[in-house]
Amino acid sequence: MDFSANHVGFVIASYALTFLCLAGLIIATLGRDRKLRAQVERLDTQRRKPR
Amino acid sequence: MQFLANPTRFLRIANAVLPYVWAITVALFAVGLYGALVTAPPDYQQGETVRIMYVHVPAAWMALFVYTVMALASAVAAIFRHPLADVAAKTAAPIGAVFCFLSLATGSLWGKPMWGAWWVWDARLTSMFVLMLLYIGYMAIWAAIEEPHRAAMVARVVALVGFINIPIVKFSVDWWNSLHQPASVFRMDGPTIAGPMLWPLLVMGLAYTFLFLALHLTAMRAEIAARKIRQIHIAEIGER
Amino acid sequence: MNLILALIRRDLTLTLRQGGGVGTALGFFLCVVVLLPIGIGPDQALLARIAPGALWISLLLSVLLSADRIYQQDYEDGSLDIMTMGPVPFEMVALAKSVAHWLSTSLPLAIAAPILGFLVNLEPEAILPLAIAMVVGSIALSLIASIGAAVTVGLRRGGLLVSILVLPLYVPVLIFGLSASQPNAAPGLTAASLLILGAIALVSLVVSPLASAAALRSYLK
Amino acid sequence: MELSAQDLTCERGGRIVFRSVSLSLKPGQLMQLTGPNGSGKSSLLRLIAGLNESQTGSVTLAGGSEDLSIGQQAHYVAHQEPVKGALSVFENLAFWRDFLGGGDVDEALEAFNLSRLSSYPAGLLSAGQKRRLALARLVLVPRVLWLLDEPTVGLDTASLARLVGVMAAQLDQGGMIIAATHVPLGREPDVRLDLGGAP
Repeated sequence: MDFSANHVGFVIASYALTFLCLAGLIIATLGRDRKLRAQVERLDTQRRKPR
Repeated sequence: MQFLANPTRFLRIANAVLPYVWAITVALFAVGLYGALVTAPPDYQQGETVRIMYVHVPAAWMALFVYTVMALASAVAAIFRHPLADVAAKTAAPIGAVFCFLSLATGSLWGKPMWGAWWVWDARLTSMFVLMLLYIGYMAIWAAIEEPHRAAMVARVVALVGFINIPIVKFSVDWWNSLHQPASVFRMDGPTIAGPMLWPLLVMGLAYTFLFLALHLTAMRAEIAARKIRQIHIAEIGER
Repeated sequence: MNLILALIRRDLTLTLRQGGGVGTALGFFLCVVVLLPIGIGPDQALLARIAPGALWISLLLSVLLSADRIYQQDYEDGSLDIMTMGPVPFEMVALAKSVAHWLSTSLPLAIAAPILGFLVNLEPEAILPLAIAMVVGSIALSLIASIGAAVTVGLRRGGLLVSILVLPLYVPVLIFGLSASQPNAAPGLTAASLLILGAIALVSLVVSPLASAAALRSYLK
Repeated sequence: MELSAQDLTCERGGRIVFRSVSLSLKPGQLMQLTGPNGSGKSSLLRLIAGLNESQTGSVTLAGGSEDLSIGQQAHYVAHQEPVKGALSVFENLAFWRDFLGGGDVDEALEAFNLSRLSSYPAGLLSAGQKRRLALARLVLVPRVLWLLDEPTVGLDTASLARLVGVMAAQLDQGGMIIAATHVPLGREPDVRLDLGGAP
């Protein structure tokens, strides 16, 4: 990849934007998954122990 | 189809498979990016900007692929009354929408050096734009209807109707485009490509597909947990 | 005063939590924007010429069609009845709900529209004047939409009727909004149109609560 | 302090619902409003609450505060439940506290045994629970006059007992209640008004 070619800024921008969007999506998905499963864990243990 | 029906079996499989899927995704991306940025030669016409193709084309493929997955899941949900299929369709939509947005954004970034404008109503970009609206409509239906069961039934119809319309929109936009613009000299996926330029594209396509698989399984796991929480809340409220 | 803030805050949380309020208005706006080049053709020069007008009309329609959300829900579940029995005149309730609709729908759109202008090839230097004019205009748009929503709140299929009632009132907003967003018009023209647009907004700030409250009371009878 | 109305007439959709109705209610008194469906019970309550106007006669709250209308000194609980599903039980009442001016949400929730549900989205509540949430508004903001339209609908025995208790407290503190209902309210009404007879 020759970084001095013209319009190379657009290539970098495309890859940067792709990285940002995909990273954001991964973090959001994993975050929601961890949060909700932890909540289910907490609710299950809460309900199983005798009130 | 009954095999995947109950969530617990699905969760067991998902938990087992996910680490490997993530590993494959990372490996594919490494190879793909290396191929796209290093080994692939610059295009004699467009120079380095052709490398945008390696993030644009897979995103476009995935935008269409994910909507197909949503339509299939909705069909399965409608025919076999599969609650898990609805979950699959609902969780796939945001991921598909991000791929669709990426294909539009990278398409625009690719178009600027080529056409001098950030956005041109080229046939491919216009169809992709309409697909984006289909995604927004589908997600809006889920957001608008509170009760999950009714929302699921309505969303199935929206996904299937949307899916039937994709080829119709594609055909009419291509016809409309040829009406207004002479066949655009510039083809979005580059002149017929082969060899060192082609394999990185296929690898990147695979990488995107595995990324979708990993994200989709994770998102479904989260949605199953969310629904379980809602049930627990309803049960707790019902007790008094 | 904190009663008004409480009402605005509640309406905003309701819009955000329920049905992605801003998302649907933005989705509608994008739909209108995509129809234009398909109808008119993708010719860049032509699109550039009509861009400000097209964006204004898209904004106007988006605000109009999200208007029935202002009172519909509170009318159906009886909240409006109780709101007439609050310590503050009912006109203030109507004003608070219009402000909530403005903040949740019209303002975000008025800011997003110029940014999305590149879809219809809006020249970069036209973005700022258009944004300023749209923000001022959106106040009038929301307040007038509130009248339309109040007048049709009890009707079964009020949607179409609200358009016929409200669109004529939008004509002055569109005319002065457009002339306020021309970047290279005669120097005095843009400023003057912006002032008149502001005046329209102020007039509707007074008229809208009165008219909306009166219309709503008649439906509560 | 006395609520009095003379010669009220209510017309709805061209039909005379009731004519020349008069009533008077003193602090600490419970009025029971009865009559067949469509005899204008709701219309009368809405008329007193200021939502409706009478063609003839007038309604006055002698001794009430001068600058507030009757509606601003009254609670009106109708068939619909002004409960927003997307907000939590607590948020629903907190809004009414801010809007109607003050009051303790937890105490109101406790009065109708809803404290345990305070953080749940109201959309998950059953009809009976939503009913209790609507009634909790009575305890939340103290107002002299209560206008209740079929308050016992959807309540189980435990909740009914709570409602009767809350009403008794209101009457003991010199409040006035008009209840349109056929269900006994735990005490003999001081005043009865039957709209059945009206043409």
